[in-house]
Amino acid sequence: MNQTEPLNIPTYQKEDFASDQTPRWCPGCGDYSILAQLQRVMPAIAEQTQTPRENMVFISGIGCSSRFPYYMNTYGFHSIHGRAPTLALGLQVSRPELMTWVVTGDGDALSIGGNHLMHCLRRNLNVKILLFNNRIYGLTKGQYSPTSELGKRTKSSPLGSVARPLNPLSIALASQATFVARAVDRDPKLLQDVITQAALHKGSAIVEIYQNCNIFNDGAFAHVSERKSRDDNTLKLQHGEPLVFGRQRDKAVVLNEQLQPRVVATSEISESDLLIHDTSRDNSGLTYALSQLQYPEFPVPVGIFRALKAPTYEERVHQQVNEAKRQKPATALQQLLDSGETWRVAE
Amino acid sequence: MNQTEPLNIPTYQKEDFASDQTPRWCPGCGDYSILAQLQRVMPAIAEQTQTPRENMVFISGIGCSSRFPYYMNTYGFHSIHGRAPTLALGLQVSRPELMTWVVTGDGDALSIGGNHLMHCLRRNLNVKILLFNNRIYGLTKGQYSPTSELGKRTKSSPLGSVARPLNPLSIALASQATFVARAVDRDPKLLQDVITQAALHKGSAIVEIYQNCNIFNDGAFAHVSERKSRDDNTLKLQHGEPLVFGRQRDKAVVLNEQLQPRVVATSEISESDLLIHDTSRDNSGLTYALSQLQYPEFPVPVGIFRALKAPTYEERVHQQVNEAKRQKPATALQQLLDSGETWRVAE
Amino acid sequence: MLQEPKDKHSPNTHLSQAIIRFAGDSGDGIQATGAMFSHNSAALGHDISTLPDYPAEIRAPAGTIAGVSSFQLNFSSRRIHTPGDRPDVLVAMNPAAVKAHISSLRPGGTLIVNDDGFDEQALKLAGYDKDPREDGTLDSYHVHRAPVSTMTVESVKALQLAPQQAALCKNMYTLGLVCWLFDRDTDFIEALVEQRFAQESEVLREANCMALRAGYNFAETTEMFSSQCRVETAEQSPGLYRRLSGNTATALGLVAAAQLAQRQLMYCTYPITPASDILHELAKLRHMGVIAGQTEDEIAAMGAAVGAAYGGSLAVTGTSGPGVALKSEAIGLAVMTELPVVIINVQRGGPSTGLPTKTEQSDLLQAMYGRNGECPVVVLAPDSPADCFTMAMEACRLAMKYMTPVFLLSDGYIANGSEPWQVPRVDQLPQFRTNEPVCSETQSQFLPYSRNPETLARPWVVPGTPGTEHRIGGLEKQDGTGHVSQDPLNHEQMVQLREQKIAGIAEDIPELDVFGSSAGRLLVLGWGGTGGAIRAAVEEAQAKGLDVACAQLRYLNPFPKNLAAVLDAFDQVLIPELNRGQLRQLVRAQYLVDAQGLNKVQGQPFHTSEILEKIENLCQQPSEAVA
Amino acid sequence: MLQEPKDKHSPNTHLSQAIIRFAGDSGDGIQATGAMFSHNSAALGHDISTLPDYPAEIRAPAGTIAGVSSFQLNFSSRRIHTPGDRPDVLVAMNPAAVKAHISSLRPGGTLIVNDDGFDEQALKLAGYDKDPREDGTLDSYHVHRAPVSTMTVESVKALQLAPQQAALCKNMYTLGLVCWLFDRDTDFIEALVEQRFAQESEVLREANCMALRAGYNFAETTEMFSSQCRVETAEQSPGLYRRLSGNTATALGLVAAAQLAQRQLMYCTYPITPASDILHELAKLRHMGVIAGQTEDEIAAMGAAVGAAYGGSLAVTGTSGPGVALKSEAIGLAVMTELPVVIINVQRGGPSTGLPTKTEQSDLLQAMYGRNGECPVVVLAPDSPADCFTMAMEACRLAMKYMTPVFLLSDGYIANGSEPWQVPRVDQLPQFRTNEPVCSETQSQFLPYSRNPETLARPWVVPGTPGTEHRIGGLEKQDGTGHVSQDPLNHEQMVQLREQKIAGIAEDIPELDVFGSSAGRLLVLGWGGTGGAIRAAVEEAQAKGLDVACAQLRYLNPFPKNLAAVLDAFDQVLIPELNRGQLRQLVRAQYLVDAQGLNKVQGQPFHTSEILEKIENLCQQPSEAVA
Ligand SMILES: Cc1ncc(C[n+]2csc(CCOP(=O)(O)OP(=O)(O)O)c2C)c(N)n1
Ligand SMILES: Cc1ncc(C[n+]2csc(CCOP(=O)(O)OP(=O)(O)O)c2C)c(N)n1
Ligand code: SF4
Ligand code: SF4
Ligand SMILES: [Mg+2]
Ligand SMILES: [Mg+2]
Repeated sequence: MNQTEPLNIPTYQKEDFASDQTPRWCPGCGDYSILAQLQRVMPAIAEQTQTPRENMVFISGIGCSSRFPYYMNTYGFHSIHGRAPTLALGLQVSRPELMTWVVTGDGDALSIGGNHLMHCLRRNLNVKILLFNNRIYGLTKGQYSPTSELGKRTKSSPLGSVARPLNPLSIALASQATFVARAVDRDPKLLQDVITQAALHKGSAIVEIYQNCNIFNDGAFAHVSERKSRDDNTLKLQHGEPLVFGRQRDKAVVLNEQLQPRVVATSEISESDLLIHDTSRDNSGLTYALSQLQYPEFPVPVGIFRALKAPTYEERVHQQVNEAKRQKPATALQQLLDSGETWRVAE
Repeated sequence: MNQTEPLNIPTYQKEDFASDQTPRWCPGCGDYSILAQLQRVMPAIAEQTQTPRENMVFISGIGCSSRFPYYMNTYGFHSIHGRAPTLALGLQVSRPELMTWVVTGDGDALSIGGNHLMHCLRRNLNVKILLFNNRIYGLTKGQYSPTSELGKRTKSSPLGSVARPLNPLSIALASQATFVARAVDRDPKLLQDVITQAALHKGSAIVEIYQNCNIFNDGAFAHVSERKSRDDNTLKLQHGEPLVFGRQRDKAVVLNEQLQPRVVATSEISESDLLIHDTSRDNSGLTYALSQLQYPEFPVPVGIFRALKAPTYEERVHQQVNEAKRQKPATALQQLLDSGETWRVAE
Repeated sequence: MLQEPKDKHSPNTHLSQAIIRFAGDSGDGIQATGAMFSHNSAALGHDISTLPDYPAEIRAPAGTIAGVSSFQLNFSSRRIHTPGDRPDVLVAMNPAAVKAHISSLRPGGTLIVNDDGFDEQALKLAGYDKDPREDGTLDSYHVHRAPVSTMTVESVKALQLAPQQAALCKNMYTLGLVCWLFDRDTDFIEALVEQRFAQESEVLREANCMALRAGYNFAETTEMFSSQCRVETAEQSPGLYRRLSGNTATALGLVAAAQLAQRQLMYCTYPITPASDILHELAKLRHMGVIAGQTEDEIAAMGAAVGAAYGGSLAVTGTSGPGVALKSEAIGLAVMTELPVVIINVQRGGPSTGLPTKTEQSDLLQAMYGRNGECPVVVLAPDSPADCFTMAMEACRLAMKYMTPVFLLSDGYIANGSEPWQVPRVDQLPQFRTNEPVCSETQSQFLPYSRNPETLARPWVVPGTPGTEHRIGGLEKQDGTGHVSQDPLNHEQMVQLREQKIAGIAEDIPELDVFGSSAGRLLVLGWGGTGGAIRAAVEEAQAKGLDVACAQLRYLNPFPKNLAAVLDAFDQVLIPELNRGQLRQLVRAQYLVDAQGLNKVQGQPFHTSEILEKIENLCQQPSEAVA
Repeated sequence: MLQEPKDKHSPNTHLSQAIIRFAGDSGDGIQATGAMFSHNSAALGHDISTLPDYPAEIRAPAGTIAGVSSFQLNFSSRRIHTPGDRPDVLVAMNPAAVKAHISSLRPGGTLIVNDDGFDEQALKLAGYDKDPREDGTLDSYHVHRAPVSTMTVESVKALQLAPQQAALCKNMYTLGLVCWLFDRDTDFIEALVEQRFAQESEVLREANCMALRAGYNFAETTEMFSSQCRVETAEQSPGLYRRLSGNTATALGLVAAAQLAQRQLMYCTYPITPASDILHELAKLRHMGVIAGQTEDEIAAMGAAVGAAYGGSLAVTGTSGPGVALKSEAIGLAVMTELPVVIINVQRGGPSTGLPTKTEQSDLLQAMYGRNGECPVVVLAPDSPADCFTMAMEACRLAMKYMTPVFLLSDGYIANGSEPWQVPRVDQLPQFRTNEPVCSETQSQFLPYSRNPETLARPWVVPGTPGTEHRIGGLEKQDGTGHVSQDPLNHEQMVQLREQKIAGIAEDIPELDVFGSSAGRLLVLGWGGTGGAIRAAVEEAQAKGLDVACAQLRYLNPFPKNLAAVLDAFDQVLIPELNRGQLRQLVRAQYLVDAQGLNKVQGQPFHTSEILEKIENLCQQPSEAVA
């Protein structure tokens, strides 16, 4: 089933990736923007990865975000709550030539589906995970999610939520994800760039996308999406560039002697003291430290945290199959049945 | 149900914590040693925490390790595979005066139960988790576990396992565990010390215990348990002490500005350059970096990684209850029933 | 225009009953409009029954059929049992609402349309090529057109609201029209508006009231309708009444049970439609010591419930079918450890994700058998919104008395529907007995699996009790000691004990009531939320002189002990269910009765007429001779 | 000493059948001993049936009853169906083994004990106050004592092994004794030892063979037994035979099905007793392109299977009851998306964790109903170890032809038990048809929910196919297009289509065979793993002249289409099951037949005698008049 011949990929337009279904999100929902950016970059992704549209599959769980596959004119599977990574596992291992995407929400991925996410990442299954984080349960109408802030008042926590929020990217790094990034629904350029890089990555790629739910959690990401404040509140990560931010690029994030992060004015330190961002670090210590930076004490890092080459799960599986075939030439079925504790009854 | 009066705790002996059931582990299994050490420190824990034996509960999942509660003469619940933290949640929230322990295995806690573990830790439920890591499935007779090394050959992976192992303590830190430690079955002193500190900790405490399964994975931890090599292969973490190790205490682990660790001879660096271990750091970046150290490149850190004060989940819940009661004097049941969309039909 | 159209257009027709349906876009405030009009009706002394219906999307695309939300109210001077089959009056805010609902409007019924909603775009979205107001489509109805949006904006002009905000009041304007139509003043609803906006801006409050009065006045002034009609008020026993939805009733029942049993209520759940509102209700009651919390998933919710029960709390978990699937392993654990947990399933359309906002009764066999091994549990099902209160209490009572998981099978229809409820006095609620150990049990050798000879329940001894430290778990237990046991005969005995414990509960529950004569030609046997429709159909059939009776099962496992006798007394048994025959399966297997099914799986409740038709059908067949 | 004890102690008694049970500590190598003796018996031309039984602990405390492991073999010159009820010969390596098993030894049977195992400590651990060899306990048996441990060590002295290692050979010494007893030489077993230790040290191989021969010689020399006996060989059709356990058979069946269907086999699972061996077997076959993998839990395993099926693989998942509970939500998804997945449940004792290493048939109703909504699936059950091969293939065939999940209900008894299997020739295996779309379906508007008019299956179009991009999921689908649909009538239609698709499979499966006359007084109806015991009992009853027949259901949903007629032809129906009456439930509900149950829930298979007794019982009751 493996496609070995070079494919003749048609030249796609954005429209080729829009299905005939009308999106059913609330007017103003951040999901629209994400859909639009994704459709916009798909032609380039198809071309660069030489993946025809029919080899693209979007698998989702349940949630507003998980309706996503219906709007993509590719193969799509709207599965059950939290389990999209498990379907992706079965699909991708049996069909490594496909480009499998998982679309999920903060509840879907981190509450009911947290374990599958963790195991998907540690396996380095070749799958691109788009986690729409709106810090709320949209579809079930406004309960707190695992990324809701401590003290968040929602329908199910009228006096405030009592659990500390999970940090999706810290969990992803601890799970050894090989590609880790963050984007924002309202920043189309960043979104396009990050999604494209995720698509080009071979292995588990997770992109946390801050997504505004204007019905149940409006403005949750205003600090990073409002034009006037966003440059001061975000730290754009770029490989090989220093960790500098601010509208005037006048602030930097550095680590002190105890390796604790702090913000300093660039004017106060010498250029050589700046931390240079490196997405290819094997050891995840520093990248993890970056993922821990929290607004308002720190700017919110966005962009690509990590992009590391490593064999994928399905590669390892199929290498084993091939190696086994080489070492032990394929047993014919008859031979297999005839083995074991046998004896012959003569005529 | 809350016990407010000072209790009059009896003085217990080790034997008071042994139930009438004979342990059914294989002869030579590391679980015996863990049981023995735990029973040994229980009298002191009871005294120091003023917890009578009847307030102690051991909850486990399924696995060899999960048979543990049967051998403790306390309350015990041998639940189902991977779910012990969920039972602990219900129990501890409804009965905060209890001291709840979770005993679990690497498969139980990290494979089927990974999500519950993560959420338990992020909630900071006041529960002490003992994770017996033997890097194998014992009870089901020898399949690879989520902590088995890449390439591990087992019954279910005759050609070697193809997934990278999870690092339990990195996951725990990313989940914001407030107490994180590692101990070894064959090091009774360390085990006693770590277990005692975990018991005294208020909040989620997780202790990874390297445990030898002499039937299916014998010698998995020989490097840290063999007398002759263990000092060279382990890094004993002590709050306020430098990260120095080796039989001659002649080696140190240091991190560069990029948070990349390396091993140096103590003779090569000045004392002030030594990293001092601090279990109380709020920011988990450095601690995470320590948790990533892997043998043989690095020594295996053992002891207490982190011990942080933070409100527990059940404290937050009950504070909310109390606060709500203060703000809105308890509604009598009748009053509650009588509220809402009501009208009266006259006689 | 209404059900007893003696003189259709004369002023002040008096009716015994009317059915009205509001329909419009999800954003049109349809649910709120319906709720206020219902409350008003109830307060006026009508019996009421309501049926909200809305799309699965949070906010489906405006103007489309998929986006239509509706609310139906049946109000009457008699005791009614359902929201009614076909409305007498339909209020439609846009073409999509007309398209989606016109076919259910009773021929000759009244249609009120918002003319402003009918621009070309809207017609296209609704899939109309031609304007239905003009092409004869609506000829068989009394159509009343009003430029609702324009007039609403006009009516609140004085307040200088943004046009969009002003337009939001159009549902109140419509409500004003409807108030006039049914000859009731707007005072009560104005008071509701006051309450509702008490926390919010005064301007909004004012705007809503102004729109309401404007609508009323418009109807009055323009003689838009040729007549008013008045529904008679019902005779109700005196006392305090409350309009109660099934989910709220369930929440209140749990709180009541906890207080009566003097146990802490722990509600452990994970949000899911249509069960989440139970969580929302309970979450408001922290000040009463109720702990209602959200876990990471349904498995955790069930695990936490088991842990809470183990700790001595009244442990409850609530979900819908897919969540039950996830809970099933831990429910088995609760059976084995014999701990009291109430599991609420607010059933919705299945299988899989199915139709999340629609009703169905297709999880009965899942409740009975959806676990590995012989794993019996108690199964109850309330038969109306208010009955959820009673049966939630009953579920708690049985769970704690018998130390067993209990399923409470609600459904989307009764969970979201509402009816008037005479609020009970707390001191008249039943007393609770829980299975605390008698003193002797805690002495000498404590046996966690010793049994109360009457109930077969084991003692509920909780951590924290000195001297009774013991271990339990999911492996088979030795009778008495509770130790792990692989002994073959012990296993068989324990399997039988668990079975007998549940079966024995038949002695502790009410016998099944038959409505109608206790023997005869046809028994209509229902369960749970179909109670109203069945009762209404049987009443009508009886009125027509048919020999039919009905009985509604609220106890599904065990069955009431007189069920065999009840079934025996009738020539034929009909079992209407919103599934493919699940109760029928159980009844046939247990009683070898050739029960027939009336099965509807459309995500919608039964219409009275559907059941009536089937009854007529069966009663017309030549009856077999009976001894 | 054996079943036909004409002349008990004369040399060379000829028997048609013998039952032997080996019992000892989990560490005594009992399972290996039994396996080798079984293979030897089969190779000698006997029909065989085996029953391994071991504790849930990896290595339960040595010397205790809980730690006793046993292996029973029935070998015969006739076609046999079970491992036999009561052994003729019991080999007991220690007092605990005597204690645990003596009561099942046939009175007058032969007991071989290892005298060295009887020290005071061992007696105490087994709970003996007095030595049973001396207090008359064993008077009704022929007891043969041998200092097995000492003599084993003695026999391998030449090899200078460590004493502990030497002692490990004691099972081979015992096997030598037994070989002599049954008059067979040790060559075959020596060859097995060679194979087994081929990879390991030569010394070990040598030691085992020496101990084996020493035991044989000891029996020969000492006249330990007063006579030998020889079991006649069976007549078997010529060909290659293989001793096959149920789990291995299942694994082979899956591999065969994948090859015949030309699909990649993806086995997605999470380890659980007693299903894990299927994984272990399949994991060995990477070189055949089989992908067998362990996921993080059963939910993931089921999800991965759905994903693999979606991708076009033959997707299979295997587990036991608690795992099925976890899979149930995703099974519902497979039903809604109509994807082919085979779900294997190797049933064990329940509920909850229950008795993990013991057998039971108590997950039938879970397979039928353990999901939310109306969620029908195919349910099959092999009736013997070797039949697992056939039914595993059949499960795959039906799944792929009808695009549906299929349950295969194996159980611990047949999964671990073994029997001889005449190895089929691959070219004679049935051909497979899978539901690939016909060409026209991929053209113009592709309809993922269009249906094959004969099978009602939808096309299996997989990602990677150009031009048929489409979306599926767990929400209700519109007929044909597969779009999300909330339309009430569509929902009803889809529920019915899914039901009809499964029901229609009745046309595609064999009719039920009746063993015995096709009408009469009593039909014994069984399903799955009880096949052997039922058949054996009915053969015995028929031999006694009783009017009884039997039929074993291997298709549980849908039932074979002649089942109604079969039931109808008998006055009485008896359904023996290792549960509390689950098939009975289904049969009663569907056919309104007053079937009686014979129910055993002891974690153990039926004894032939238990079924026979019940048959005799029922046949003695006055028979009712039949038309
Ligand atoms: C087993 C199960 N439990 C619960 C639900 C109900 N449910 C659907 S989506 C959802 C959470 C949605 O939140 P999130 O994943 O953040 O997605 P969003 O809607 O915010 O995009 C829940 C609880 C379900 N469908 N299935
Ligand atoms: C739902 C479920 N799935 C699978 C099993 C089988 N099972 C029991 S223990 C276990 C894994 C044990 O490994 P671990 O947690 O590492 O414990 P250990 O035996 O090594 O101490 C498994 C797979 C089960 N009991 N329940
Ligand atoms: S509820 Fe929130 S997340 Fe869902 S569609 Fe509406 S705005 Fe978007
Ligand atoms: S199998 Fe391993 S972990 Fe389990 S009891 Fe034996 S030695 Fe211990
Ligand atoms: Mg969300
Ligand atoms: Mg383990």
